[in-house]
Amino acid sequence: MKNSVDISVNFAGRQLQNPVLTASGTCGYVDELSDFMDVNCLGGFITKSITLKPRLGNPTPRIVETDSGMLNAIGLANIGLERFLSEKLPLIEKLSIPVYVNVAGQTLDEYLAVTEALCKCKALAGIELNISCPNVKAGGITFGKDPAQIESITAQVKKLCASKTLIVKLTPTVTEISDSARAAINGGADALSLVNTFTAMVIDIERRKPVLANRTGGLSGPAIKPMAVYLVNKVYNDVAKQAKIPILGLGGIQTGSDAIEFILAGATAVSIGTATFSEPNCCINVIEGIKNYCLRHKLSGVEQLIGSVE
Amino acid sequence: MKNSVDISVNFAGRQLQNPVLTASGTCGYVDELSDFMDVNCLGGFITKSITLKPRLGNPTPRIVETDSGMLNAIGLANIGLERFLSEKLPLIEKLSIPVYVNVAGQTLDEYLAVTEALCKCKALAGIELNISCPNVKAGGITFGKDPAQIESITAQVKKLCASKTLIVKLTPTVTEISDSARAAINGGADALSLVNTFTAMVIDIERRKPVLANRTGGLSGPAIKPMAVYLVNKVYNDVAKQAKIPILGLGGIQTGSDAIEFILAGATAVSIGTATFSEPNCCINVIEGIKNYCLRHKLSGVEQLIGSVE
Amino acid sequence: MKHSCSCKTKALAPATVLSNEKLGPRIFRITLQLKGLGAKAFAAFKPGQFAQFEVRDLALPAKYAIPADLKDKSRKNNILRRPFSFYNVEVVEDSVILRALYLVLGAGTLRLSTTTAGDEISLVGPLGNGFSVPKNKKLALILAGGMGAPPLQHLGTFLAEKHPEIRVAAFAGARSKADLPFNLVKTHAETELSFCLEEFARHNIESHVATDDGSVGYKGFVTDLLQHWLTKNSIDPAQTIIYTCGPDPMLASVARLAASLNVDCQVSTERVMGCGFGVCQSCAIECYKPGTQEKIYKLCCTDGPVFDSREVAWK
Amino acid sequence: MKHSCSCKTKALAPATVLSNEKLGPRIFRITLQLKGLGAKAFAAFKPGQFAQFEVRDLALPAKYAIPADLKDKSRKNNILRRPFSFYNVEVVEDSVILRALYLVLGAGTLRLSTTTAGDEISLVGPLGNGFSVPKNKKLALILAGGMGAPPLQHLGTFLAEKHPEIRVAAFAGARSKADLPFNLVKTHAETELSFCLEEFARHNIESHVATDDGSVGYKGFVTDLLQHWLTKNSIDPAQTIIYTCGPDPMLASVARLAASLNVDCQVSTERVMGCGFGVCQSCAIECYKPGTQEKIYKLCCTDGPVFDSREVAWK
Ligand SMILES: Cc1cc2nc3c(=O)[nH]c(=O)nc-3n(C[C@H](O)[C@H](O)[C@H](O)COP(=O)(O)OP(=O)(O)OC[C@H]3O[C@@H](n4cnc5c(N)ncnc54)[C@H](O)[C@@H]3O)c2cc1C
Ligand SMILES: Cc1cc2nc3c(=O)[nH]c(=O)nc-3n(C[C@H](O)[C@H](O)[C@H](O)COP(=O)(O)OP(=O)(O)OC[C@H]3O[C@@H](n4cnc5c(N)ncnc54)[C@H](O)[C@@H]3O)c2cc1C
Ligand SMILES: Cc1cc2nc3c(=O)[nH]c(=O)nc-3n(C[C@H](O)[C@H](O)[C@H](O)COP(=O)(O)O)c2cc1C
Ligand SMILES: Cc1cc2nc3c(=O)[nH]c(=O)nc-3n(C[C@H](O)[C@H](O)[C@H](O)COP(=O)(O)O)c2cc1C
Ligand code: FES
Ligand code: FES
Repeated sequence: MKNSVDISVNFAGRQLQNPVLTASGTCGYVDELSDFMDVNCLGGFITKSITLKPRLGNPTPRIVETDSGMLNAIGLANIGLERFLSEKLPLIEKLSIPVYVNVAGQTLDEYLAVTEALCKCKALAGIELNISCPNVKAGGITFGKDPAQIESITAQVKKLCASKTLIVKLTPTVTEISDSARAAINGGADALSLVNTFTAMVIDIERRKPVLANRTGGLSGPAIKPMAVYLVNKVYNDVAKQAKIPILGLGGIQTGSDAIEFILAGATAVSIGTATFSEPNCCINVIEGIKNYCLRHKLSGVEQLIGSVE
Repeated sequence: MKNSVDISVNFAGRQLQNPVLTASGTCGYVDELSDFMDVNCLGGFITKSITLKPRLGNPTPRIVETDSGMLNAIGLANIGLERFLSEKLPLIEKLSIPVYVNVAGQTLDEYLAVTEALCKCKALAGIELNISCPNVKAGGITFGKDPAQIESITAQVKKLCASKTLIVKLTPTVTEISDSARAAINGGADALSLVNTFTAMVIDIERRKPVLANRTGGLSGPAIKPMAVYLVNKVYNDVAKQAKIPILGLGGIQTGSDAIEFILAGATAVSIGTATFSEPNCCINVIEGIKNYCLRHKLSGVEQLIGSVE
Repeated sequence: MKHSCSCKTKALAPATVLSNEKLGPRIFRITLQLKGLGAKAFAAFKPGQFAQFEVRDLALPAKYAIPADLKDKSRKNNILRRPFSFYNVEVVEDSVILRALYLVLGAGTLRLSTTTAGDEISLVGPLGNGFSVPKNKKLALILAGGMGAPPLQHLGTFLAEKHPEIRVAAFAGARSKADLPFNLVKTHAETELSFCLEEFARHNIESHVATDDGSVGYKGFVTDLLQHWLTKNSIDPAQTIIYTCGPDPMLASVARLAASLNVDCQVSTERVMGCGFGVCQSCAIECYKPGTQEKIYKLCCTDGPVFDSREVAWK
Repeated sequence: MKHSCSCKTKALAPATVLSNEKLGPRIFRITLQLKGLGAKAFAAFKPGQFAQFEVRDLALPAKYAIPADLKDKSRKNNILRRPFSFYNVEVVEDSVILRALYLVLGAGTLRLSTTTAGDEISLVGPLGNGFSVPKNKKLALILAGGMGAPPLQHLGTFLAEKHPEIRVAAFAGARSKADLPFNLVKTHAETELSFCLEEFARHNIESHVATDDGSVGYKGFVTDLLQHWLTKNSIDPAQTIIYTCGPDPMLASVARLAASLNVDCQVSTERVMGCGFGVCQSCAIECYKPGTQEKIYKLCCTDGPVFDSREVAWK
């Protein structure tokens, strides 16, 4: 048996050395996990959401564990555009892998302002448009539930970052996700990222109050994986395959097998979120797992697997 | 400490001795679980879905376990109206608790025909309208995703069962569940049951095929509980509280604490589904758990808890 | 599909692990003890019945001890029980001792494999119908494929003890020697079939072994071994019955053989089970509506797991 | 919030359980051994740092052994790690021995409680900043509340060994005698404070006990006990430092006392932690922006768990 295989993939025109990226909000801005893994071994890096001004985020508790999952209501706590550019960008410039900055905002203008500033940075491969965060009062998911708004915000953002990859991150909590996907593609998205978290709630029955200070939060982790796989497969079959728009699949991925499941369902690349919390080198293990699968199945690479579930 | 407490609830005009019912499709037609529990101790019984003609259901595999959950694509396998009336109704007549028959169909006419026949049966307390089954080609969920259709089918069914409780079972996979709830209430629903399963998929990566013969299935079990609690709370606050329409809450309930969580979120009663598979007397344990909670918190009953999360 | 018996024949009860030994790279033998209500219900356990084991709260092996091909599978948090047969069920005073053999295949059986003496496992059972012994049979031919062995070993003991009028011959097949969940004993016969199985020999039941790779016994399928045996032994079809358990393709070929011999045949089947007691409809098995070619689904867990081989609509 | 160090100071490593003993109804002591890379990283473990324990793959206790109030909580399948401090960290040849005390509160600690010698637990650490020893201190006052004890015991040993110039006095408080995670030793002094703690006495550190219900030692809060002690002992505020760990309300009252005494104070805090290494933002702790009254969030896991008591915006 050979013991190496090329698992690079073409993701929206850029060759990634492997299909494994970090998920926004779970792996920091750039080097927070470098004690546990060499970030340059990843397929790419997606940063925590950046907003125009720094955001403190929601009061605590901000997370609660659930059965095979967790809720978070971090509320987009982040250092803001300015500090990102001054403190983080220099570190990003030193990396050899593509970095995509996740962009969030409360108003259209905020999205545009952040995008405009980021698109001037040579070191960035693109942006991931977060119109699906369930944990903020304004903005976020409110843009992401209505296809007309998805198309409009995507188009306006794309105008400002024509030279960069624009990934649009969709919320799964809609009646027809393919409508959201179509809208993003019509608006000019170069790739789709799905899924963000599912809105959910845990109640502390002793105090008769929601556990999270924000009342509700977004469910992530292995619990959501089968729903995420379904949604990726649906969007792939309904829209993405024909439009030749790659999907970044995520939701509960812990192992190489999980990543292969998303790829078979239609994802060109995958992101690792919650699993990083318990296994900070999870991305590396997933990359190894994908390689082993390819070797075991005598595949020359992963691209032939994309969307190939019968 | 007292050691008994009255946990009866008024559910759509009928007093249930306790707020714990079986969930459709997980506890048989009536007495299948009697080796493990005395069905007469339940708050009520909800049967497997009944269709006009017997249905064989989908090919196998029909289920697959997931992280803290499972997918099912049973496909409404059932003995059909005629055998239900001849074989099961006599057993139901011997029960002392209210029995609700879950009704499914592929066409509006089928729903109406089954409802009409059932509503002639004195022994039945009502019907639960299943317009949210994700595992059949026609009917089921297709009625349940569009508020206009929900209202129309509810209204037509209600006309035929004016004297019985009509529970409408909603699907969680919509953008705005409160619109579904409002539509059902406008159509004349006496109660809402939420949630049915979430559409999902598991892929066998060795065979590169979906595990389920039906490709996709419905996710149930503890994995979905935080989403179900959220949806119950949302519908309670947005619609049901003001309309004074009780909610039957379900999705991943395993313990008395889980049931209390749903009640605090706004459910008047709860159903136990998947948990019965691993713990066939789960309903009884949940009833005990609710009683213990009330005793420990020195409550005179559970009704004061309904929707009382802050 | 009748569920009208209201007497309590099944129990949900804790069992104590008496021992859990590793027999082969992935084969374990577990011995459990039931007391109280559990013992009461399982005292009536029939060969071919099964129990549902709760595995969710058990530990996984340490990471280094998990075989590479099961590492990813082991990450699943289980909620459903797992069905297992027993190769021996013994009433000892007021307790019942259950003995099972199991193969480690995924998260559930990995969890089971870490239990040690004194641990508690929740069981639901006895479940399913079990084998039956029709009147006027004089010869029982037992065909075990791979991990289909346990219920048939139980049946062999049962027949030897309760039906001395029936002559029994057992045939066990597996991929290779290591996969054979029996103790091999060398016989004096100097043929290629010079091994028998201690578990059957103990009850004076003749036994024969086949392996796909010929690593022990007859090289080939267990059905071929039976046909080989039939060339040397004459049978009266009406007084003969075949009992079999194993992978579906083997069951189908045994069913065909039984049909060609015009011999009754009971097959013990396996399906993925959500509940084990007839409420989830997950374990459907395609059958013929009695006397017709019309296909219907029966439930492996309550209508089976044992079916008349003519009932099943083989693929 | 600086994360620019690229040297590897943290490890994700398996630890072997050497022992896991039940000390009280819900208190356990666990001893772990790390080798290889894990030992290398943890050899530099400082008092006040912590580690994240993986609990997801461990067994729950048998159902009958789970306390009634934890039964429902125990049904949760965990995925996140659980943070714990150590009361003792020892380098023994090429291995590191870690000793922790923990309280059984939910599914995660129930799972931890079933481990036995030889089991493997995955750790991530060392995490957090740990206590620091400012220059020119001559007196350290240690105030431990309930399960806040372990890191302070570790600190006491550390000060005794590495800072002989600093006099240490320890004060431990708990709800009642049973909740006190220390070994009580009777002293000769015939006062109401006639008990001291073996763990500190061993290092010639004076120690005092307070319980809310007076079941042992001083009846009242540990802060009151300290004030009582201050009436008999004079201190030089500039050369004194208070170290404390315990429930938030206690930390707040210690912080107030320290402020009133004009004494430096380091508080070790606890927050629900998703990761433990700065990427999930779950462990936010309200602080003042240095030199202002403006509130900002710091991270308990990387900026803390130890903070200068003046930094924290107490509720
Ligand atoms: C009535 C009955 C009796 C059984 N008796 C025994 C026995 O005595 N000894 C024994 O080792 N096993 C027996 N089995 C099979 C046993 O239940 C499965 O091996 C076990 O459930 C696997 O669990 P897991 O979590 O380790 O693997 P999973 O992760 O659930 O599955 C691992 C692999 O095994 C396959 N598998 C899972 N469940 C079944 C099943 N029910 N039938 C066939 N394949 C399955 C899956 O498709 C998958 O490929 C029996 C099954 C039934 C239905
Ligand atoms: C830096 C740090 C060091 C710690 N050191 C120790 C120690 O040495 N010994 C020890 O017994 N415990 C320690 N803890 C607390 C310990 O992590 C929790 O008790 C444990 O996570 C509970 O897990 P569980 O699954 O059993 O309970 P869960 O079901 O998660 O929670 C049970 C109850 O405990 C509360 N709880 C959960 N996590 C925390 C937390 N982090 N802080 C406070 N309350 C919590 C919950 O709100 C709930 O009421 C420490 C916590 C931190 C942050
Ligand atoms: C603690 C936490 C914080 C997150 N923050 C963000 C964020 O800032 N922006 C974003 O687009 N998604 C955010 N997400 C969502 C993840 O990127 C991902 O879409 C989701 O968690 C599902 O993947 P997982 O199951 O692998 O975690 C966050 C998730 C978690 C758990
Ligand atoms: C195997 C299985 C079969 C089901 N069949 C039906 C059905 O026939 N009709 C229906 O309305 N819901 C059906 N459901 C959905 C349940 O009633 C319930 O809404 C869902 O499983 C969520 O609850 P749970 O997590 O407690 O199982 C079925 C669920 C399962 C797991
Ligand atoms: S396993 Fe549930 S019906 Fe057979
Ligand atoms: S615990 Fe994740 S940032 Fe602190």
